[in-house]
Amino acid sequence: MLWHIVKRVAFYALVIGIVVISLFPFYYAIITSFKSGTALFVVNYWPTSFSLANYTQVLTTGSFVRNLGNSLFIASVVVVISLLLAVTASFALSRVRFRGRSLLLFTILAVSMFPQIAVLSGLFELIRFFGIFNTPFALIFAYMIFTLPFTVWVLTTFMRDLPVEIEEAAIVDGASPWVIVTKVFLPLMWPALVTTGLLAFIAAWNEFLFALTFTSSNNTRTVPVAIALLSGATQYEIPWGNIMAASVIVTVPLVVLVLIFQRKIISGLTAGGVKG
Amino acid sequence: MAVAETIAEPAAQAGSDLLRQRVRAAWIFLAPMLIVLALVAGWPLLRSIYFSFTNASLTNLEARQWIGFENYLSWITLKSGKTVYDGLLVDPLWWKSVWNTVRFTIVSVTLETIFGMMVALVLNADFRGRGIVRAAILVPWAIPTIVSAKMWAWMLNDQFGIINDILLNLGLISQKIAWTANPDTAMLAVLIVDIWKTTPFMALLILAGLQMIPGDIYEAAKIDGVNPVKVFWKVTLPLVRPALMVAIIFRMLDALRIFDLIYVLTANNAQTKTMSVFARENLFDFDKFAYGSAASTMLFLILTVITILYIIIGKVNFEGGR
Amino acid sequence: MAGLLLRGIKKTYGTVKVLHGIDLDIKSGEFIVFVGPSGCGKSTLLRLIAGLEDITAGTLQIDGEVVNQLAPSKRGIAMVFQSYALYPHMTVYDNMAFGMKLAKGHSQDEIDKRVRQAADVLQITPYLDRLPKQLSGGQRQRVAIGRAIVRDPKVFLFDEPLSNLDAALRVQTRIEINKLHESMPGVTMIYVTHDQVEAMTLADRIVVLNAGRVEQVGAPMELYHNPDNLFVARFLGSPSMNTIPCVIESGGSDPRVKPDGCASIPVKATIPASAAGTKGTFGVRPEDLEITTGDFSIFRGTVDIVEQLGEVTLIYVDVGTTEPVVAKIANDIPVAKGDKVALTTELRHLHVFDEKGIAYPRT
Amino acid sequence: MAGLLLRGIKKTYGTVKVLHGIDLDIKSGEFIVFVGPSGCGKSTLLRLIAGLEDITAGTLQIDGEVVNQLAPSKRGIAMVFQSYALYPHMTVYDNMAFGMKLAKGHSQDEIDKRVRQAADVLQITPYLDRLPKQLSGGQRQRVAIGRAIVRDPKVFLFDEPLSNLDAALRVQTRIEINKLHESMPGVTMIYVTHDQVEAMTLADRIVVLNAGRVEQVGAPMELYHNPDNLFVARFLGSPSMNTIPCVIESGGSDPRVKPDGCASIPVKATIPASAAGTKGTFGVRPEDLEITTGDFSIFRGTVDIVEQLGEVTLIYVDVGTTEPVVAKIANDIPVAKGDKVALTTELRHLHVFDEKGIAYPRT
Amino acid sequence: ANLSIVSGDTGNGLAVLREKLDIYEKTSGNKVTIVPMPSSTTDQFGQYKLWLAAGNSDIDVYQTDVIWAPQLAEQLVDLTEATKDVIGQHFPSIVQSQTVNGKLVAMPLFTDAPALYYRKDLLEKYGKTAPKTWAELAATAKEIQDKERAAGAKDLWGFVWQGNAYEGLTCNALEWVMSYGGGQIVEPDGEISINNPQAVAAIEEAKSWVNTISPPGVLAYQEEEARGVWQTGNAVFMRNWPYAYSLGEGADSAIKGKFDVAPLPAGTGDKARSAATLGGWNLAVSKYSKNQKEAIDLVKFLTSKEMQKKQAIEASNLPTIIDLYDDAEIAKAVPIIPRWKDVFLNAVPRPSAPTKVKYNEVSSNFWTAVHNSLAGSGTTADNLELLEAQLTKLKGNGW
Ligand SMILES: Nc1ncnc2c1ncn2[C@@H]1O[C@H](COP(=O)(O)OP(=O)(O)OP(=O)(O)O)[C@@H](O)[C@H]1O
Ligand SMILES: Nc1ncnc2c1ncn2[C@@H]1O[C@H](COP(=O)(O)OP(=O)(O)OP(=O)(O)O)[C@@H](O)[C@H]1O
Ligand SMILES: [Mg+2]
Ligand SMILES: [Mg+2]
Repeated sequence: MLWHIVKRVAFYALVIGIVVISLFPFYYAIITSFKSGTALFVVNYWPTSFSLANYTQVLTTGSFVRNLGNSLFIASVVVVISLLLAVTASFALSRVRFRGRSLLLFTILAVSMFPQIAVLSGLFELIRFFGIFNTPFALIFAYMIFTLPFTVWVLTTFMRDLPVEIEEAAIVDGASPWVIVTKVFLPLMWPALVTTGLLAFIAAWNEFLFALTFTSSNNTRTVPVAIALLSGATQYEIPWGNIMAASVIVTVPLVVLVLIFQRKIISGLTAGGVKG
Repeated sequence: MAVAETIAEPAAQAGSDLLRQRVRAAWIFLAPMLIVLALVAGWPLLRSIYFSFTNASLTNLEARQWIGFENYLSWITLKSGKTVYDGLLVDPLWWKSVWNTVRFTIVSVTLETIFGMMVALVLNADFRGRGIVRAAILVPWAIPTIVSAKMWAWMLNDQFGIINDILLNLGLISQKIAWTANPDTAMLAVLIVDIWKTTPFMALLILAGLQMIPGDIYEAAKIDGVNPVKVFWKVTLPLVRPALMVAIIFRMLDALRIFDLIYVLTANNAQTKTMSVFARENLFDFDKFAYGSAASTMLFLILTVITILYIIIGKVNFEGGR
Repeated sequence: MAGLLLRGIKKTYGTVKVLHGIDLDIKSGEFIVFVGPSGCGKSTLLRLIAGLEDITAGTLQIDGEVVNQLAPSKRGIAMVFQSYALYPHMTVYDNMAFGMKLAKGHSQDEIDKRVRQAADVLQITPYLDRLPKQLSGGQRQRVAIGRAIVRDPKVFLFDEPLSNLDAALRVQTRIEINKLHESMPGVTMIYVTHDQVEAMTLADRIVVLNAGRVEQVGAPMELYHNPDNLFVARFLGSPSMNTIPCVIESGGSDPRVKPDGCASIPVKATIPASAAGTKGTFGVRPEDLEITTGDFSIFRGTVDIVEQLGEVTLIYVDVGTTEPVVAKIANDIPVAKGDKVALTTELRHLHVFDEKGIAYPRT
Repeated sequence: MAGLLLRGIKKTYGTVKVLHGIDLDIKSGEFIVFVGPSGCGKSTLLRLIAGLEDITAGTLQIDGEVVNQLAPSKRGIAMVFQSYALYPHMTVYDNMAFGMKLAKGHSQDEIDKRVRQAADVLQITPYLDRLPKQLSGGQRQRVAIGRAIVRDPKVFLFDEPLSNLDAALRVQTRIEINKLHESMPGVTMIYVTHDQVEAMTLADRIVVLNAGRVEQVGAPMELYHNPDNLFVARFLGSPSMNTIPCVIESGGSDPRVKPDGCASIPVKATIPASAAGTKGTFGVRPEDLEITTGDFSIFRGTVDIVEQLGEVTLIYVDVGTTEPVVAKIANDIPVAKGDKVALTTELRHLHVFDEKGIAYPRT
Repeated sequence: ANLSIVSGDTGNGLAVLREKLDIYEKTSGNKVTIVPMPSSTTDQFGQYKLWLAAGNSDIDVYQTDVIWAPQLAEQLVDLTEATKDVIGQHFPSIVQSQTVNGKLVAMPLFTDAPALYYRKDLLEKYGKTAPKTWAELAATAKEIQDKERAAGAKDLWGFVWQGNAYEGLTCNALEWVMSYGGGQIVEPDGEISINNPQAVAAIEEAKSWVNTISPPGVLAYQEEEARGVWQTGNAVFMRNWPYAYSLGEGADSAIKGKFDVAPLPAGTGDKARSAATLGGWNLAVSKYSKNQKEAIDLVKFLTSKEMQKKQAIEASNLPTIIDLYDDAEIAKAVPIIPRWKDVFLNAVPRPSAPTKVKYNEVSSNFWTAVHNSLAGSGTTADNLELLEAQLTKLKGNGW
């Protein structure tokens, strides 16, 4: 009996450990974001001051709000486009037998492991060529390199598991592949769409390297870049308070989304077995 | 999935209207995606590879010349008869960054697997508040890398960092440690952050594998009177192996190309310079665009080779046993 | 009003041959049931007819027209799937109307009329606005049938439509399908099952498939009483027919066989005299055996197992062959394990098969 | 040598009460079968006995010892699971030896001997080096049983061990389990199934469960012939017993009932005189009905459906009640749809139940 | 025309830039937008190179670091002709640093040089004066640190500087080496001079500070970390740029009014002197600009005397026009500027001019070698020898 209790206590200690380690840095960012000035350089475990100064500063000076809007716009469009392209593609990949399907799938998997560095310069040329440099479309285009393979992969896995009979019933009913995709499968796939969409959204929202390279003005930048570029009154000053406030602002929507959709995210992540 | 598909499907030669229509539709459906992927990934990659065989410089891209493998390896024989080698393949800095990357990958993936397994086992157990824990571990994963790097840089700061404060208070260290600066701890700092950030992902993948193990096998083991530790080693581990292998390969590929975390956290530390950082440094910071392209190409090559080796050696089945 | 004609239908998946040349004539309005063990190709054949798979070789005619190349929706068929295959996101009404809406050329009114009519027939009118997940299994299966009816097909295809239902519902739905068939006299029905009871009760003719070949085609009772070969004989009936290796003692006018371990028995079958001395198989159904105390008996042995099923009792009698002989006897006859019993039957119930398992015709 | 004693066993999951107090005495060496509809708590009860779930209330004794708190491995039980639950990565040999190897205190030789012995009994010796996935369903199930045998348990628990097998294999394995039981006379077996045939053929005693309560316990034929209540009467037998609402006309020495739509019938049951005028249910099994041309008949009506099953024929007769009456008749009796028939039976086959569904004892 | 100017300037600096641009917009009728950049100069540089390489015409005017001129020269417009009327007002050394092969690549905007910050109050308390040599600094720092710690200021350190492996360490180390008379890594004529005993001594001296008067973490410090320690009152000395001055005088500063600045100490040896690395920013016009004429105009406007004065007063930026150091208004508003003249006189440029496009790699090799030495991985002598070999290889047939 005693052993039983010890085991329980140890288990819950482990659980608490996991939760604390997971959340502490974010918690610490939050309490730091409420501090300002020299108070920043003093270590505190509990909130000591509650000043919104950092937040008002981040939101009112510079174009942080605009950057938030950019991120939202870019990530949303990326999600919509990759889902659109991926839904039809994954239908072809999961439902139609044709020569070269395995090769295609392998290629798509290979693309998802491309080092971004390796394509940076080539992409840059291309973006200049299309004349979309320093517009949201440059990022929307560039982000396809990681969202598209991922969404295609996950949706293919998901679609492969949809019952074949439903499709056959539709075929007997005289539905064309397009009708099958749009009228029959799409409504069945919304859980998968929500999940992959969300994961793609997070990936696009968090991206840094492309965002830094392919935008050149404050008004077109996304928030991760904006945070990296947040600076103090002079070249050398690192405004930790503002950075933490901005970080919290950027992260909170994600955390909320993640909390709302956690079940779906987990199933989506695991379905694809691919990083988002 | 189709990686393991062996029997070739018959060609649609004598195909019915239905089959022909479907194959045609399939290609139409695939076309937009393929075009986008070719543009966004295929073409730039080819460009990178092409540049690696030239002497292109960022200040004057147009004036490039084809120089073959010189960026990779070249040699001149001195009058004295001594041969001097040059190029990426004999660049100690490159090999140092390869070694850094490999070291980072091995340690981080190993630890993430172990911790991920622990977390997954916890999450697989039935207990009150499991939902909260599951949500909590998703938080590190959702935070942008930039943000987490900044957060940890702040926490690992030697003077104002809370980590040193905690360790001092606990009496684990007697003096504040400069985590990101000290060559001995820089890699450790990167590892800490990376493990913190990606263990959840690993845990979720493993959790999925765990949940595919039928529960009655555990019950059979219980009736056999096998103690839980043995059950883990003899039953659970062999059975999650396929899921684990897939999770590990994905993490490995990710770790091998790590960039932004190191770039933000320990930007110029020679002890943590990885292949991606090396490539970027040469591409943009130094005037060695072609050389950097060669490094990118090598990185791509190394990833490919490792993946193929891993798939062959580990007999990874991407279909998850289907 | 659609007859089907199958000539030399073959199907290959990659290198796996699944169907080896099926010939069948199905008359308009017939109820045909495909039975056979799992994996024998029943579903494959049905799907070839539906057009869901390509025919590798051979021709398929519906109503005199070769349809090998025709899209499923153009073949005048409707299909009911084992898993119902209802569109989960559409109401019952929409599920039923979907095909007609896609077909174009049907007015809203016409569609509505047809859907409501089918719903009436199947008594699912109250559920028209529900989603499939709000229905029970039996109701779902009726919707699936309704969807098929709305298509007004010439040929109705069913692939194990009842196997997801529980026992009671299965009986009930089976009866409904029977009635449906009667109410649509011109419509041909092709039905796949591995349940013999369904096959026996529904079919006008049963097609017994085995490993991609047709073993026998015929009316249910015909197959039951006069199986063409060992496979059919063993396949139909539960428990299976007792089959014992035997030697054909004589043919011609006084055919006799000697089953292993038993005495020689006269049989009522046309066995050529030339077959005398060859090996064969001797069969008798458990329900045709009875315990006798008389002189004449076919088997003698020790009761090994007694299984009381309530209405009847099964006894497994060890007669010296590798497998015990099973007999189904009335359960008021007292037998116990270890009893020595003698089993007999009327000679007309005996079956004899040649070395290759082909039945000698009974007289 | 293990008897089991269950006293007031209750099980609650959160707020869901699954078992409401089960009392059972199981004698050492008995073969007990739990049957009941899906979700009635059969598996739960079995798992409580195994120790895989905690008992919410009540006591469980094995061999006179209270084992509520004992770990499964200490209870002297072995369990065979529906899905076999073999360790997929271990060979058959290792699967069977695993428990013993880890239990310590067994020498290598001893383990080897026990495993080979069990394998011999089950005829799986040739497969000892294979992995489970290289075996057929039936072979897997035998390995699972072998693993249980190796444990040398006092109590064998089976949870629907045959439901993943196909019909033929099921019959065969059922017979093997029967033999196994006979070969291990001191070992108690508890077997869960929802298949009546299994229950009838295997059990020494059947426990019929319904919604977490025991409906009746008894020998198979006892339950079949003298069901305590409507539930048991309807649950056993296929097709189910015909049950028709009736009015008890009189009790006492001349008990009579009047089923809806029929004439009054004398019955052989002990009905108290006071019950006269109350409602009840009248039951008769399909196999007890026969077509009569005589004067006396129980039901008269039109044949609605005829189903020929080969050995017998089912007829569904519309007698004016909501559900047709089913009769199982010999298949040489010519009946066709639309025929008017009269059905009769011997009076001793009639069942009468009171308003609450409790059977009036038959005389 | 619509112009855009890209600047890594931040906060106040950016605000002042905007004000100046507003004036320009009014007078010229052109519109100018600012494109801010990350404050990390390495990030900026990589970005600019990429943009210029791709012929980005979206940016007309770049704000460039002093060391970039040789590397970007090809893609920037020659300003010699356009500025010949005003160029004489600027410090010739700065103009020289921006001239590549006779082409004036960028116009000086403001200059920068670090100084030694010291705690007036503590030095007074222990009767010390601002140190003139590194040895003196070490001794003073040690004494005050030990005594103050004994008195309860547990977190106090003697000296904080920038030891992280980055461009800042190149600046710091260049100062040490210079102050010991150890040359400037690569001499103006292209000769690699770093492997010499004085340089070894200088770096050894710095190494001796770590963990005695400087926190071990100093090896991860950039400007801000050092300022953080300093401004919370936890350091006696600090090496930093002028920006720390006004922040240290800020309202929430723990050391407001308690500190002062002095030129960096000298080393020992023959050619010992005080040295401060020359920093500062310039403006250049992109070759790909569609409005080159207006852009040049803008550059001239922003680097003009009036604007530099405004900038000096409002952003404490050190002017590049010599006259302004004697300007009374500036002296009144920002008293430290005239005082920085001393510091500035000791300024040394980094070897960007001789090493041209390879400067970044030279610098990276240098700071890596120094960092390794400071962190104790390899001896200083070995590291410098290795560095010499690396640089020789890099140099090849010539820079
Ligand atoms: N797409 C396919 N590729 C390869 N082989 C297939 C495919 N579909 C079916 N088969 C094979 O064809 C054979 C016949 O399959 P089919 O589904 O027709 O059997 P069935 O008679 O319907 O069996 P069941 O009663 O189990 O449904 C099987 O051996 C099966 O493995
Ligand atoms: N872990 C659980 N939590 C909550 N309810 C449960 C749990 N396990 C079983 N139940 C409920 O207990 C009831 C009995 O379940 P049990 O598995 O014993 O049924 P069963 O008789 O074995 O049915 P079946 O024939 O379908 O196997 C069911 O209603 C089921 O929903
Ligand atoms: Mg089938
Ligand atoms: Mg169960």
